[in-house]
Amino acid sequence: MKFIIAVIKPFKLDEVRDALTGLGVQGLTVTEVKGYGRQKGQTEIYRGAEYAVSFLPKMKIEVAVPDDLADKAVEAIQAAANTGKIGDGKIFVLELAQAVRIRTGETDTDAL
Amino acid sequence: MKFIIAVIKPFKLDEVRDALTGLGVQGLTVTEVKGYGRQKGQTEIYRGAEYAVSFLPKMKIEVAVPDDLADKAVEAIQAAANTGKIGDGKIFVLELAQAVRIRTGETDTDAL
Amino acid sequence: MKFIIAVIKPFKLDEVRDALTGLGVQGLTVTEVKGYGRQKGQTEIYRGAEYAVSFLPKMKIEVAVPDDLADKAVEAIQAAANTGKIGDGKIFVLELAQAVRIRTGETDTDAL
Amino acid sequence: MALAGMAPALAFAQDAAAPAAAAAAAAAPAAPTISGGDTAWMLTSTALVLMMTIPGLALFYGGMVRKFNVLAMVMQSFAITCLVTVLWALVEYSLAFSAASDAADAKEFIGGFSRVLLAGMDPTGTHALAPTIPEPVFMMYQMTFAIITPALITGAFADRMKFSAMLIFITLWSLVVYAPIAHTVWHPNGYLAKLGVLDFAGGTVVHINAGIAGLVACLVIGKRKGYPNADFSPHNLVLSLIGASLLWVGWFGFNAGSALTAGPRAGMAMTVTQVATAAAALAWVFVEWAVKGKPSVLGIISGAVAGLVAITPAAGFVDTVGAFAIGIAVGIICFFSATSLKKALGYDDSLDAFGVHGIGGIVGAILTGVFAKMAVANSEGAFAATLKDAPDTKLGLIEGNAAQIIIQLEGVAFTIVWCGVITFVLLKVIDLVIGLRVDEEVERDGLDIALHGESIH
Amino acid sequence: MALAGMAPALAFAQDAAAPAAAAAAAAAPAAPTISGGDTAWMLTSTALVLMMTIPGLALFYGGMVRKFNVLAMVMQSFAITCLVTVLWALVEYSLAFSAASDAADAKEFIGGFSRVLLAGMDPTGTHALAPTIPEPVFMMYQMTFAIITPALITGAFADRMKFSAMLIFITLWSLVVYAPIAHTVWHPNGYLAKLGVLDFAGGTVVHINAGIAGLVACLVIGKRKGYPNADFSPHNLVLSLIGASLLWVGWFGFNAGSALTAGPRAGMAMTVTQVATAAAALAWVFVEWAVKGKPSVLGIISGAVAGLVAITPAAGFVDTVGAFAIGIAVGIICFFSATSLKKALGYDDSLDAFGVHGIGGIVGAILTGVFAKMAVANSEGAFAATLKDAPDTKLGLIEGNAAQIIIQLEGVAFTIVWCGVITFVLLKVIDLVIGLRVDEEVERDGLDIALHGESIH
Amino acid sequence: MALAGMAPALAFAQDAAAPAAAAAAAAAPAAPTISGGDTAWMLTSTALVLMMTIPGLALFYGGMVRKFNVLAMVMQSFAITCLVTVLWALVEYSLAFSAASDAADAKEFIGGFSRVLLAGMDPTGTHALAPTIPEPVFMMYQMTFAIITPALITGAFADRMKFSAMLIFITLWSLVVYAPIAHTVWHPNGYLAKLGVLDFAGGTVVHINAGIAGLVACLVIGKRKGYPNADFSPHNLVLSLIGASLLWVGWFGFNAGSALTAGPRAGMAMTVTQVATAAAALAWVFVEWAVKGKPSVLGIISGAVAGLVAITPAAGFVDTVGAFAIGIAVGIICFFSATSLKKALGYDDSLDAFGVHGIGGIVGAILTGVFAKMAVANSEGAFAATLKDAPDTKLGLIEGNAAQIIIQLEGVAFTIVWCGVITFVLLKVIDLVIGLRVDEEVERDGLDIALHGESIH
Ligand SMILES: Nc1ncnc2c1ncn2[C@@H]1O[C@H](COP(=O)(O)OP(=O)(O)O)[C@@H](O)[C@H]1O
Ligand SMILES: Nc1ncnc2c1ncn2[C@@H]1O[C@H](COP(=O)(O)OP(=O)(O)O)[C@@H](O)[C@H]1O
Ligand SMILES: Nc1ncnc2c1ncn2[C@@H]1O[C@H](COP(=O)(O)OP(=O)(O)O)[C@@H](O)[C@H]1O
Repeated sequence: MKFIIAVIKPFKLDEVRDALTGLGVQGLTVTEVKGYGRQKGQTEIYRGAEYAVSFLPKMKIEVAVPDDLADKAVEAIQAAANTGKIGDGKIFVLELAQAVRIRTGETDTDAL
Repeated sequence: MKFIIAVIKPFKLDEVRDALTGLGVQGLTVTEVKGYGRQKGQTEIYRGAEYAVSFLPKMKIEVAVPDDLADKAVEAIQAAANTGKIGDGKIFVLELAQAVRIRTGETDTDAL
Repeated sequence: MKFIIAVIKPFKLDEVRDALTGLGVQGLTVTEVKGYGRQKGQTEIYRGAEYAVSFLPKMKIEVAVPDDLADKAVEAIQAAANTGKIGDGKIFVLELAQAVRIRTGETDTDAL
Repeated sequence: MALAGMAPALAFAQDAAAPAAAAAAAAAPAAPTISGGDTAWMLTSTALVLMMTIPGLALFYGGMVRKFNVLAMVMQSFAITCLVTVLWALVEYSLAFSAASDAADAKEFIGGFSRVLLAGMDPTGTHALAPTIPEPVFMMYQMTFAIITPALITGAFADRMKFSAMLIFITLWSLVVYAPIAHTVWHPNGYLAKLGVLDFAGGTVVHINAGIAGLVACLVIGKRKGYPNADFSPHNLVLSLIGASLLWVGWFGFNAGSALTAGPRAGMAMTVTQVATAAAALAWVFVEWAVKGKPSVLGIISGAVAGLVAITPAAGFVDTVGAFAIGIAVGIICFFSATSLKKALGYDDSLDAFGVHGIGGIVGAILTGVFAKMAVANSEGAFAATLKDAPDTKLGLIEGNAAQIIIQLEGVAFTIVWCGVITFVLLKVIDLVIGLRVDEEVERDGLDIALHGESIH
Repeated sequence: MALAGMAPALAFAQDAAAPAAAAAAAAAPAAPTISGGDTAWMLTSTALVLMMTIPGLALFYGGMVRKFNVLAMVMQSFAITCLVTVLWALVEYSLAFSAASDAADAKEFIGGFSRVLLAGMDPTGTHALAPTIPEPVFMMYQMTFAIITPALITGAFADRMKFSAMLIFITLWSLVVYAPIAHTVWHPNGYLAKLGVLDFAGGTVVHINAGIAGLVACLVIGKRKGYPNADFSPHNLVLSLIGASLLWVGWFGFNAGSALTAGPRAGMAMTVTQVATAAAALAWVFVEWAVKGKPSVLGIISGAVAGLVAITPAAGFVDTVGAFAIGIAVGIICFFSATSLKKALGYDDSLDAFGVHGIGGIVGAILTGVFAKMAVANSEGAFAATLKDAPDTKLGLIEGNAAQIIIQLEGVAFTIVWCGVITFVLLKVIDLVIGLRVDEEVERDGLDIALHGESIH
Repeated sequence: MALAGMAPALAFAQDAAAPAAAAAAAAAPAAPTISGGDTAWMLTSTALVLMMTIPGLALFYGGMVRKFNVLAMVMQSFAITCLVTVLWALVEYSLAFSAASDAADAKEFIGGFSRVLLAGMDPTGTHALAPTIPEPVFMMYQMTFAIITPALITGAFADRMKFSAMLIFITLWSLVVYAPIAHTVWHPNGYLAKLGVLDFAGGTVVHINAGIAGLVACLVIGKRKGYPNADFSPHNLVLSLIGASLLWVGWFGFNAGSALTAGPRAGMAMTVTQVATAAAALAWVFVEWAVKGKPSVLGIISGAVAGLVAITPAAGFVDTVGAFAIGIAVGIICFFSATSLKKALGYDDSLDAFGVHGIGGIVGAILTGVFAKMAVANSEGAFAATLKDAPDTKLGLIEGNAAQIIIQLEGVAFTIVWCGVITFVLLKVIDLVIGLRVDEEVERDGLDIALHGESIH
């Protein structure tokens, strides 16, 4: 199994979710994060104090998938989250050793 | 070492934490997340605009453990977080290559 | 490639970011988390109800780096986040199987 | 408000010699003496009505938008407060009210220039419409109405208008829509006043006016990107509840203050305001509970605002029974206008400026024609004095004067046309010249940072 | 409030012919003239007291609950405002105050039906208890007290009562607990009034009443799931601080407004209100600092509210020294009642409706009997007039009248029994019929979404 | 305020017999009768000015700090409200105002002890400075000024002062800085009053005073750790906007209330307050827009507060044109003082207590000397009466009295020196004895938990 972590632009969340469920993915977990990268934020100015906004709001999606779905999932996320503009984000794929569904105790691909 | 990621129902946090510390786990990290899965949320209605709440509040626990504790930790989490109702969440186990305690520079199992 | 997860004290964020960019790291992702560990929080008292604050505010940094940068990155984080006081946090290193830049579709080290 | 004592005088004067009566009314206060009690109440009312806009309306609206637009939303109410204050002192007050005691200046659709920069306003003098308080207090009180009206419009085009375009639009709108409508309704020689339209505290001038402008604005500027599919749920209804609460409390200044005195009529206006508001809030929330399954915070506060809107024209004319009837009616009607109607017609009146203020104002205007009663209207003031000579005058349908409903409808129609047409033209021109709408990307990522360089953490 | 001028008249009349004096007092205002100044202040006071409930109390309570219950919490104050407004206009005002000027209707425990739907309330007429303001203003002012009292109770059963059950409970409670208690205390022929109980602005009627009802309610409904081990820490004390601040500011309308005139007695009531509040807030926070190690925001605002509660019955009777004494005493006592006592006895009065309002009200009632002074009480109004004939009357213990403390205790005891018994019966019946409490799962996951379909983002 | 009718009397009396005129003015109200209208307005004004501090200022400041310091910030305003209330009733009122009607006690720099614990304050009596309202009302109104002034200072040392040190500092500062300055400016025999300084509502007493104290405090205590490089961006400007709005609304009580009557002068004071505030807000935000590229919420609300500050001394003296001039000037000047000046000089006046209140107060004091007009000043009251005998008196530069600017500068200089020196000494002594500043770690991790054991969730 693979554990996929995708950092995307917030307004793309629904599209990415739909793309993944389209592949048969049944669940995922989302976190509000701040991203630092090539994309530069605007400057916030408060009574003359200027703060370069270097951390931009992003959404992090974590989704565990069976190995055979991994490539399709990555592609689907990439396609759905893409705007072609800087700051679109990243997808990271990690090996997932084990998965458990808490409710039933099912493990591994049954648990996803 | 293993890096365990558990997504649970928020009100189960204290029980899970206690179960883990009962095993000798000394630390863990918690994040407020939103989960999408089989469990369906209620509908929010604002002046006629209805929004199906598809993302539900969950807690994500991240805990690094030595290999020998991993199975017990997974079991402990599963037992403590279980309500038998849909949406109880998942446990994911990843291989952890290296761990460092920032304060002392200790590494690996000493660092946990 | 490696996927580094560091849990640090919030006020150390800028220093750690600077240390990493000093190494040539181009991006990272930050999450507000709560940490449970050896460091104990103060007690909050509300009209006689006392709550031991066991979860303390921390920052979680996630950064993907090429293998050759991994050690330096860990060292840099450890040096920058260190105050020598309990609660300084941890660094966890995981194997990263794959990385994709959403905007361009570049993969692996090109994507970082 | 201004018409507290005047409108009815004109209402029944229809049967008689309208202009004469109006002139008499305007000339009436032979020896105006300033009353400490009345002045105290009107100073207080002015503070209360200002509080309705900042922070009241700012929060009511601010809580309903998404988190990254909340500063842009509250900014609009605050900026409009500043902008209209300046306009009012410069020229708008003069356009709306200057001519009240000046026959030569008494046109039907607009005042004159005798009060430009408040020149000639004697601190110890009075305005013919409020003979017991200093004119500066009357001017200030009226200013707070001129402030909240355009601020109400901003709910319709929330989340997508440029701040610069908004400032220009509001400036022009204040001068060519608000000032004339206020003049026609409240000035004794005004067109609608002479027609006999009953509008105690601004149902027409404030609410129908703002509601229609809002409808036109949201049609011209278009829907929010993603509407209605994306998630536009309110980010913090506690803010909206604070706002609605301050609107309610402040509305005592709006409606009871419109008596322009601290006496029986203010007391009755306060009473019916409270009753209609509560009835409308409960009506909305119970219908919602029945139809949608749950009573919501947004529902109950929306119902309360709808009640406040509908009782506004009626406040000095109806009794408790009328207040209940108006409240229940508007609560039910606005529930449907803000939910089903909007959905059915497909426009994006984002925070229901039209659905609540426009529709609620029209309901109130018509029902004022139904429930207006002499016993309430003549409880005090210039009107009462006039009525002494015409004790048999009938006011509303309930007293047998069916014609009043026609008059009320004429007032509504006039306002819809004047406001609708001019608002449309103004917006189209501004759109051509500088563009009304922010860039798509700005709208998507939030206006707070893009327009104002600030955000909520 | 109503009793401003009446209660003391009855207090000393004990030694003499109580009924006669009361009748005289009620009949006194031979030629009531409406005063613009008094009316202005009472219109303002009405707005201030309404602001105490919405948004004041809503925020004070809303900030103290967990984030997923904040909308349900503020919803209760808002809905009660609407509900009681309707009840009051329909029948509750009549039950509490209708008979004041009508001998035939003057019962000891309840009024009559002469003001049902506010019928017969002449806009220009007055009520015997407030001869210088229009009756609608008096009625509205009293309404705001009838609103805040049940809203105070909701703190006791926060986070676990069904919204429907709450609406039914408050409806019944208003009619069979609030209206009679208000009548017995403030109507000249009321049972407690005749006994000579001193209650200037509602220590008994509002605070002891709400506090006891809260205690009974939290006992009947049971503890919050997880109490006291789980984390119930307040999600946003900034909201609570806004709420406490608006309660404080609004309390000027509550206490100084209870003079029912804009004169010396209002000035003194405002003075002692401010002093007692500040003293209580500091007393609480310094004791907390000493005992718990830190001065907290929740501590200082709770102390302020305790001070406001305790000075309420005393406001028109005590001087600055009395205010200091009452404030310091209640600050210390309520600190212990809201912390140790609750813990010791183990009930879950979630937001301390009993611990602050019940205990604070009782402390205030008793200390009013200690510190009441003629020099303050007779500074103005009907009472002063009556007192001219009895200049040697002694009021509180401090003036040598120890018996007043017994009288005050009788008032407290009567309220505890009446309110306690009826509240218990009402709740048990509602529990049997529809159930008081939400499902366990709803309580655990938060009421906002489950009951109202909304959440804070 | 107090000097509403007095200061000008002294202003022109310079040319004549100052002491005599002052004595006459003080003795003038031969048969003071309490006015219901005036009392109603002053009761209301007192509530409004209290609302400025809690929750107004608490929120204005609270929204500007980082999230983990917000409770500590709002705690300061609330605690100061309690603390100064107690001090004022105990002795501070006596020190500031006791001697007004007592020749023997009439010193130039401080009052006496005749009102310690408010002894001798007859509920039905009056104070010489406010002959138409009960003395308790005058005392309460003045109290609210004594509360907000030290609360304003807290903005300068936000995020780093110990709560205990703050309480001690404010206690001493109130007694040895606020009370004397209030006395010198507002008591007829006060040093600055005799000099002829014009300060209608407290530009000197409140704003310059607080601003200078803030500047000294932030210099003594030092910069926030990390300033100016770390991110100190405001965590929630919606709170600040609510605060600014309530400051604005409450300021009607502050400025129009300073007429001490409900009449023409209050009306004019309200008018110019509104105009100057709006003009200053727009001036700030347009300059910001031009210079920084974006109009910000913090900008427009800061500009509004600057306008309110600057019009304060001028409110009873200037007309609409003067108000525009003052507003525009202060909006532009304070924009630079709060941005460039602070940056250039490098002190950390965290929330611009000096940059807005100090500078704004000085601008207002000077421009009062420019724009003060007889036509406004003599519209009502004791002053008007006095002026009847001196109809040719010239007030400001605009009327040809250039000397007034020098007098105004003397007032400014006196306040700077008195306040600056004593504030410095007080802080240095407290720092030596118990330390002013929290530990570095506390400052870094936030004051809320460390000082008060609470946090925002
Ligand atoms: N090396 C990295 N490790 C973890 N997260 C990263 C890394 N690089 C970028 N990110 C995340 O991806 C987001 C987008 O990256 P950015 O460089 O701005 O644009 P792009 O994805 O178009 O190259 C960043 O905001 C950050 O959250
Ligand atoms: N494939 C997945 N990858 C990551 N997180 C998941 C995945 N599936 C479910 N989750 C998380 O687990 C939570 C519970 O899943 P759900 O399907 O609702 O119920 P259950 O765990 O009982 O099967 C989800 O809300 C989501 O946060
Ligand atoms: N085993 C663990 N797994 C995941 N996170 C941990 C673990 N142990 C500690 N942490 C995180 O590291 C933080 C610091 O740990 P703590 O034990 O308080 O101090 P120290 O790092 O100095 O040993 C914790 O607050 C928690 O967020």
